[in-house]
Order: sequence, then structure tokens, then C-alpha cells
Amino acid sequence: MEELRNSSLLVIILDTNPIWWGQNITETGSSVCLSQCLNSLMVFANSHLMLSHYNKLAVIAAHTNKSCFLYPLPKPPTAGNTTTVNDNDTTEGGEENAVKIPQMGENDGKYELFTEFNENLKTEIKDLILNDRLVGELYSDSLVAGAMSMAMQLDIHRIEKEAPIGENVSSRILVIKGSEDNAAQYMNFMNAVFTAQKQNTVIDACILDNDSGLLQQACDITGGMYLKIPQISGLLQYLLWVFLPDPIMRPKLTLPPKVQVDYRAACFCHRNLIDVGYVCSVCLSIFCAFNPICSTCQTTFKFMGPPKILKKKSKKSAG
Amino acid sequence: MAAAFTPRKLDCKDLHSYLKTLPSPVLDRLYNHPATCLAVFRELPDLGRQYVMRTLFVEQPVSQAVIGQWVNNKFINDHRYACKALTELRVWYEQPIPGGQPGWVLNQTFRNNTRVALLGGGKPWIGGRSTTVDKYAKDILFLDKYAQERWECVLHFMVGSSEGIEGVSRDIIEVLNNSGLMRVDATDPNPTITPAGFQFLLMDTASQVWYFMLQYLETVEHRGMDLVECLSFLFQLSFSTLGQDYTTDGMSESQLKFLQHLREFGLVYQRKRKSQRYYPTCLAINLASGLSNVSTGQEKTGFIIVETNYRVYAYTDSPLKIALLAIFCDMLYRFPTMVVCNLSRTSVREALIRGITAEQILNFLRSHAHPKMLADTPVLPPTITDQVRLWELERDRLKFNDGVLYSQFNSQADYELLSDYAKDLGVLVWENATKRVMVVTKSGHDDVKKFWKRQKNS
Amino acid sequence: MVNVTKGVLVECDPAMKQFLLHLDEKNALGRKFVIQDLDDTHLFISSDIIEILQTRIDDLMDKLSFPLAEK
Amino acid sequence: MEDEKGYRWETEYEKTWEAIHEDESGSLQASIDDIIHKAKRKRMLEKIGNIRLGMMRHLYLVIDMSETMSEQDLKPTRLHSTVKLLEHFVEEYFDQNPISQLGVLATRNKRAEKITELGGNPRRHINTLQGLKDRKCQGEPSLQNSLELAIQTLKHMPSHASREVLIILGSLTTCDPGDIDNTIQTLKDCNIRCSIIGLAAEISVCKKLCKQTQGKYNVILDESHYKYLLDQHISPPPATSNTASSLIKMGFPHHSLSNVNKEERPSMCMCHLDSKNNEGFSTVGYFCPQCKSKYCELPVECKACGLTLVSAPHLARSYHHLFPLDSFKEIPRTTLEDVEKLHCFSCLSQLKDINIYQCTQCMKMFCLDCDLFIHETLHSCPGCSSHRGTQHDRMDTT
Repeated sequence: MEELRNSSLLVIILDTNPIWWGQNITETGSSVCLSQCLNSLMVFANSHLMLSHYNKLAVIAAHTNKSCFLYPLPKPPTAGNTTTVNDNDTTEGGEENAVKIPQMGENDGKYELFTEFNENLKTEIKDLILNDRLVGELYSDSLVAGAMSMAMQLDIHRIEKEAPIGENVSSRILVIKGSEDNAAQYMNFMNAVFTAQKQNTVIDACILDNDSGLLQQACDITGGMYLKIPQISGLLQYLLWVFLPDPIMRPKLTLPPKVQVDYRAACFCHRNLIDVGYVCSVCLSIFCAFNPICSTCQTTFKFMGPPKILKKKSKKSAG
Repeated sequence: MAAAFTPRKLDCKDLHSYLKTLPSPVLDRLYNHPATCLAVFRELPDLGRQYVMRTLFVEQPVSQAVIGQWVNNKFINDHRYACKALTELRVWYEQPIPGGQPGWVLNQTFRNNTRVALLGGGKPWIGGRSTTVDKYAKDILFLDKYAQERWECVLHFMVGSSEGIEGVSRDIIEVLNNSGLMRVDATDPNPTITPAGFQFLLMDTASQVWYFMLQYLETVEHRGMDLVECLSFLFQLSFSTLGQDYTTDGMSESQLKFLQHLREFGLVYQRKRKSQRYYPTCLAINLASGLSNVSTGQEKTGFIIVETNYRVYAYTDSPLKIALLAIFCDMLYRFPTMVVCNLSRTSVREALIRGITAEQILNFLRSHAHPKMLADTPVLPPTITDQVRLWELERDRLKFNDGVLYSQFNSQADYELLSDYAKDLGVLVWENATKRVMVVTKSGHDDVKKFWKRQKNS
Repeated sequence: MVNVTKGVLVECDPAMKQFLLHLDEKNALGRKFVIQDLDDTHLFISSDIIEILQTRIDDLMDKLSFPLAEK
Repeated sequence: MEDEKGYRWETEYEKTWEAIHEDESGSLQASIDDIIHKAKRKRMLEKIGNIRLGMMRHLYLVIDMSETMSEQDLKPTRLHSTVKLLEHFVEEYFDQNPISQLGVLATRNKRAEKITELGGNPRRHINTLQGLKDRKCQGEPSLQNSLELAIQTLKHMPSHASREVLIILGSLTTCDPGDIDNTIQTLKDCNIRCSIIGLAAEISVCKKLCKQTQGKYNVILDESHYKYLLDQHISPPPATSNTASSLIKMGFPHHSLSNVNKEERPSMCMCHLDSKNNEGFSTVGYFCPQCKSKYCELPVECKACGLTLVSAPHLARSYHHLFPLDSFKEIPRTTLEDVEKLHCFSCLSQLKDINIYQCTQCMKMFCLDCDLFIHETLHSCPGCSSHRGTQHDRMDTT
């Protein structure tokens, strides 16, 4: 059927912010908790792996104080196996603890690769959440940008080093997020988005609660899908419907229309979203009001009346 | 005589076309195992897979109109193709929805077992992982080497080299003979390789294994084994983990026998015949990828460099690989780790006469190309590819068809009567109405002759 | 009345056809073998000649080709 | 003499054996790896640090279309090769300088002509550049005429922007109507930076022109060097001391889609007003926040109220020039304990190279490939951005 074999790498970034998940249950009275969402996620991830022998998967948690890989995990070299990212032909299970198998999930009709992935994911999430107690402060936003940078790196690494010749790896990132945007990570976030655009990596976003301006931009720039789902309980159906088809498939399917993207910028001084602002000609910092000195690069601006008139004047005087 | 001149292309079916040949009760039984469902699912067209995923959790039939709307109008052909594939494999069938409109509903067995594979539940797979630690645990390197050795034994046997012949069992020889890859001549007790066999040798390992297994499966029922059980087990193997050991507990009589055969082919490793534990090898696991007719990334790195001056350098010391090259190259020099040979018109022609196609030769060179060559696009120098194809075309300048010439008809009416009849039978190969001359095939001649006699008499 | 002759239908390019006609005319294979000249790309010939014809054509092709690589 | 190095191509290959040393086992592999590895990192380390850059660039590309450009020392011809490289250049230019503008001039038959106006749309420039391939190379170029043509437009550009001319010169002669020194003086007065890439040999007048206008003058060695020289013009140049700095008022327009507001009427966009067909007539587009004129793409200067319209990502794309990521510390692998257990933070592979790279802020370890990728493409450290303590943008800390 196809000459080139297409494999697709899906990197799922899951927002595991404890504050948002906690609030979600207490405030909205929603009965959906992280573990249920995780179940949907695992079915979705399994489905992705099921689609093709060559499909690959990684899951990264964007937590409140750090972001880290949930799957695959760096292997201790004792396993005698250098491949770390999941690949159906190579193994994850070459570990010595064969005795452990009956404990991890009842041995049932599930494809063992799925079983293994699901068990790993559960353990890692558990570790992550239990460790929360050790960290003092919790924040209501998550480190999505870090997770995205990690995803980009993994992606690049795979494409350049591991993909055999003739294999066409298309990769995409799916962000499942409930908490609010993290304004402090704006630059890191945008850098990751531009990198994704350059590498032809599609960024999809599945939003559980607050609309995210940053992710809207990210999806629009990279040509991905942005979807805010009406109820979290229907997560699995939305995932299977909208996010399972890879970008090559998408033009063939009828999918939800694109959303309106808010391309406004946040000013550097107050982090407000603005329609009209002032930009330093030297460092491109954005300000919501006119300042004589740029707070970023310390440039002194020539003060020549209101900037708009200055612009026209300078044009005329030069001409 | 004329038939020998048209080389028979080795027909290697993919899973889809193989399954289509199976009767539907067999298919339904096959879907009783989650592994088969997975394998079939992966063979479906892209859109088909999306349809299955969307309807997997919907119990009622879904209106055909609704499914049609899932797809962009421009891709209606893809949609039809996907629907056809799903129906052919009995993954879904037609059932009216409550309003009376036509709908599709997933095959219940398929649905249940795909869900089991995806979500868990249900019965464990046959055998399953061993629960104890193997004292003689084998690592992946060992298994790869083992599988390669076993498989190369089969290939060695085919090219008639003496290496590792003792590893080839009667069963293997039987399969090779049955499939027409080798032939026993009256004069020589040892089987010799056929043109089909040469084509087989030039395929990549995954396709070889798959072709071989297909041929083997044809003979399974003669051996008193159950086809469905064997197939299920084979699919299960292809979804197992390399380097993991599995137990033989719970396997049926057929399957145990099947396992022994697989052991001979090198698809599984078992330390001793009676051992309760086996390791699937990469041959078995790559079967799933061989299904879609693509080479696997597991192949050894290439060793061949082809230069524009028709010279071929092969960095290998494997007698098998050298023997393979010798099928279509003139050997020039041989060194401990490399051989030098020439692609020449005579050598390629010899290969072509054996029924090997130019495409197969080029494909072999391409798929075993040295990493240095892979860096270029195209991998092979265009002069070489063109010339090899030209050599093939050159042999095709004459096409012979045994036939019978009908000429000197008395009237145009007679001519038209006969030519129309021959046309209807599909045996007319050439005609010229103005000259009143026509040629029919040899096989069609008898029918046409009878018809003519009847016409004359009436 | 109809005349029925058994033989072999040959399909080839016009150049090749001319070569065959030439062989036939010159009695190069020891005898005549073309039964009927059908059209530009088709000939009808006697079937027992094919083997000899094959080798003759191979000879021709050998003469036409040059050794491409030096040994 | 600064020109001494790389002047003769042989210089690079003199005493090459001195760089190679055998290791204990007598293999050369280690030292070859080392050379490759150094070459990889070299480009990265050459990058300039945090100085004031002219971020809003107005650049005129002048392409020599004289007879000399049909010469075949670059394959297939100088012109074809140039056009191919310039296509890449234009794309990269707009990628790295999203709010900048570019225009193309050509010179042949002693004249200069405008191929494309200054504009911010890479597609349009690339299409016209491709069209140039089919045009004939004729006569002599005129340096002065092309410079005058560039000056005409560039001198009207706002004073805070950087004004630049980049000339690709294949010819060794120029046919000028007047004294080029006067033109050079005008260029200096207008603060226009001129750079020239010569395809043949060094010419005194070019050198003088570039020196006086603070541009760069280089002559190519071969095609890869040509590309390398062009690449050097992609990153914004340091701002000249007399560039005025000011705060520019900019608008961040809303993008509206047709399906959002049903009762909204379709309207004509400002950029396609002159077009004859229906292009640009829809409800979709960007609306100027000040006067509500509609445009179909950004960045653009509003034709009605003069406001520069950009989107936030356009600005964000340039930030990495201003806040470059510090280089990572190079640590030889052997000095570390437990090397076997180490793996690259971002790609999870085991660290096997001779050197390991460590971010000075978050102390995470990276492999060489990831190090290069982080500094060349990603521009932010994955380690820092995935921890609360180190996540803050560099622009907050500066």
C-alpha cells in the first residue's frame, strides 16, 4: 500500500497540577478525578499504539513544580538494553524481575505491551503525587513549557538518531491541560512552539477547563487542533474522535472547526493582554504605557511628544 | 516452451488478501483471539481503523449515512475502499438501524476481543509469560543470532551450499517442495532450486518468513493440525516481547506441534524439545511488520557498494550472501572480508532467465546497500538501475503465443461469425477484418473448431 | 472454406519484425519459417523454429552489446 | 593581516596530520571524533553575546544580473546557484526577523530595477526570485544606480529601524554614471549599512564602500562558503550607534473567523483593494484595533491609521536574539563518577560522548546533539524550564 513506512510519535503532556484537580472536584462537584482521566488517557494511548506497529508513544507530566517523563523512563544500563523509548520490536520487559509479573495487573487478555505501559504509568504518577508532600509550596499553574521542550528534544533525538532509513516519522504533541496558563514561562513556551513549527511537529491541545490563549496560538501556528471539551466525563470519546487521527489523516475527516485565536500580547510591565501597546525598538519589549526608559534594555528613548505623531513627523522630516 | 519464456512472478500475498481467501466461519473463529484482532486491525486501511475505533464502544448499529459524514467529501473513494475492506474481513456487517435505514455493526466477537486487547479482562493469552526465572535466561543478542542462524540454514539449503545442512528438517524440505521453491528431479534425490526459489532468496527476511509461513499454513490441515489455532498462536507470537520467555502451559496438542515446527524454522527458541519455556525470536515478532510488505529496521546493516562502472563490492564473508550475489553477478576477486564482482549483461541475463526480475535484483542491492551508499539519493547509481532494466526489456522484445491462424474465409459473414464467437470466449488474440485473418489461442482452438463445424453442418 | 494453420503468434517491435523477415528471406535458419506477415508488430511463424530463433536472437543481442566493465 | 586566514584554500589543509593523534590502541577514531565534534560546536560559540541589535531591519537585496552571472563556476550557473541560496536566505531571514522587511533589486545593462518592493511576505519574494532564473543575464552591472535606487526607499524608513543593503556581485566591473564617492557619502549620512558578497575577486571600491558604511565585504571560496556568508546576514546586526531608539506604537489585532459571528457582513481587506478578482472579500481577517481596517496577513502597517500591526508570536520569535541562552559547561566524561548511569536529560539516551554538557543554572546534563539543538533551535533549556525554581524567563531576570 505505502512505499514509505509512516510511523507516528505521539507525545502526551498531561497536566497533573494537584491544585486544579482538587478544585475541579470540590468546586464544580464534578465526579471526574485524575485517576479517571488517567484511565481514559491510557485507553487513548493504547489505541494509538494499536493503530500501527510503528507508532511510538511518550508521556510527560507537567506538574506544579517540575515536569518529567512518565513514559518511557531512562533505563538503568543493567537491563542491557540501550533503547529507551518504547518500540514494539524492542523490549521494555527485559528486566530481571520476572517474579513481579503476576503482581502487576492480573494476567488477562490485554496485549502485554499495553499492560506494561499502563502499569508503568500508574506507578510513575503515584510517585509523582506522593512526592508532593515533600515540596513546600504549590502553584496553580503547571510547567507546560518545560514539558514541551522535553517533548521537542525527544522528538528530534528520535528522528535523527533512531529512525531507520526509509522510515518517515511524523510526530505530534498532545497537551491535556486543565490549569491556567503559566505567564512566567511565556518565552520558553513560545520557543518550544517555534521549534515545533520548524520541525513540522503538530501541537494539539485538549483543554479541560480554562481556555488557554498560549495553547491556542501554539495550535494555530503549528496547524494542530485546539479543543475545549464541554464535559470531562466524555474525555475518551473526544480523544478518540479528534486526537487519534494523525495529521496526515485529518484532512480526510470531518473534525470540529478551528477556534478563534487570540493573538494579543501580554505587556512586560503588568502582564496584561493589550490591543495596542508600545514596543521598544531595540529589544522588542512590550509595554502598555509610554515610558522614557526601557526597563528591559535600559535604552533611553528620545522624548518627542506622543509616539504616534512622532512617527508621522519623522517620516515627513526624512522625506 | 512458450510458457517458460514468461517468468512467473512470485506471488506474495499480504495478510489482507490471505484472510480474504479464508471462509467466513474460520474468520469468525479467528477473531476469538485478541492477537488476531490486533493483527487484522493493523492491516485495515487508515480510515477503516478510525471507524473501528469510533464504533468500538457503540453497541448499536450506526447509520451508514452518519459514517459517511465522518469523512470529507473529497475522500469518498477512500471511504468506499475502507468500508469494502471492513466488510470483506467481516469486521463489520450490514444491519438496519431502528429507523430502517442501512447501518453498520461491528462483528461482536471482533469487538469483544479488540476491547479485551485494549482494555484488559477476558481470558489470558495462550501460554503467557513464565512466572519463574529462567536459569538459562537468554538475551536479545543471543536470540537474534540464533534466529539468523536457523533461517540462514534454510537459505543455505536452498542455494545448495553444504553449510548447516544438517539443521534442515524433513518438514522444512517438504514445505519448500510443496511451495514450488524447490523441486525434486527424477535424476537427483536432492531437491534443486526453482526460478521461484531464486526470487524467494532475493526477498528481505521478513517477507521470506511470511511467504514461507503462508506456504506452511497451507499444509497445516494435512498434518492434522487446526488452522485457526495455529494462526492465532502465530499472531500472538508476533505481538510478544523480544527477550521475554513464555510458558507452554495451556497450549493445545496442535499448538505444541506447531511450536516444534516454529522451533525448527527459528521463529522461537526452546532450549530442549521438552522444555516448558520458549522465547519468540525477532523472526516471529517481525512477522507482524512483514505483513504489510515492508522491510524491518531489524535487518543487519548493509554491506554492498555499487559503483557506476558496474562493479559491486560486498563487505561480507558469509557464503550465503556471496552465493546470493553470484546469482546475478560475475565474481572477480575474493578476500577474507570482501568480494568484488561485476554486474554484466551475461550475469544479469542468466538471472533473468531463471525468472528473477530486474526489480528484484535492484531491490536486493538497494536493501543491502552499505550505509555510505544510503546517504546518496538515489541509493543506486541511475546508470545501473537503468541498464539492469534495459537488460530485462531487451529479453522482452519478442512475445510468443502459441496459437492457430484462421485465414481464407469465404465470406465476410463467415469471418465475423467466427471472430465474434472467439471474442466472446476470450480466446481471440489478433484479428484483421479487412484481410479476414484471425489468430486464436491454442486452448481455444478446439471450441472454435467445434463451433465452426456445427455452423457448417446446420 | 477456411484455412487453419497451427503456429506461434509473435508480438514484437517493428525493428525486430524486420530482422525476423530478414532471417526468413535469407534462409538463415536453414528454412523458411514465417507463415504469415500479419501487421507491423505481429508475425505468425511455425512453432518448431522458436528454439533456434531464440539462440539466433540472443546472438544478435550479444553482437549489439558491449562489455560494460573491464575485468 | 585579517585577510590572511582563509585567503588561500590550501592553508586549511596544511599539516593536517598534526591535528591527528593515535590513542593507546593505535586507533585514530578518537581524534577524528574530536575534530568533528569541535567543528559542530564551533558555529555555536561564534555567536555574539548580548549587545544591542537592530531588530527591525529594512534590507534591500541587490542581485547582479550582468553577463558574468551566467558563468558556470558555480553549478549550474552563478545565477541559478544564487537564486537557490537566496530562497533559503529569505525564508530564514523572515524566520529570524519576523517584523523586518525585505526588498529585491536587480542590476544589469548598466541599469537597476526594482524586482519586489520592501515587504514582509516571504512567499512573494521567493516566487519572484524563482522567476529571475528564467531572465537573461546581460551587460554590465551598475553599483551606483542600484545603491541610489535603494537609498530612495530606505531613506524614508523610520529612524529606529536598521537600514541595510546586501549586494551579490558577480562582476569585476561596474558602470556608474557619476562619482560613487558621493553615493557612499549619502549612504553614510542616511545610516545605511552596505554589505557585499563577491562571487569573483576582491574589488577595491567594494571594500571601500563596505568599510565606510560599516558593512561586511566577503568573497566566496565555493558554494558552501557562499551559503555560510549568506547565513551570516540572517541574524540581526549590532545596532549602529546613531540609530535612534524609540518606543513604537503597535497594534495586536484580533483574528476573526467567519463562523463565529453569523450576522457579520463580509468586507474587503485592505491589502487586496486593487485586485480585480474576489480575493480578500470575506469575513475572515485581522482587524486593526485602532481603525478596524481589515488585513489578511500580518505583520503589516495599517494603511488607514499608520499603526504597525503584528501578532504576539511575531515579537516572541525575535526574543531569543535578545536573551540568548548561556552556553553549557563542557565536562569530560571521564571526570564524572557513575558515568554508566548517566543519561541525557532531554532525550533519555545514555551519555556516551567524550564530553558531557551541563547547564550552569539547573545543572542538568545533556548530550552533544541535544546541546546543539538547544542552542541553535530551541533557545531555552529544557532542564531550567521544567523546574519551578529555574523556570523564569531570562527576560525577567535581566
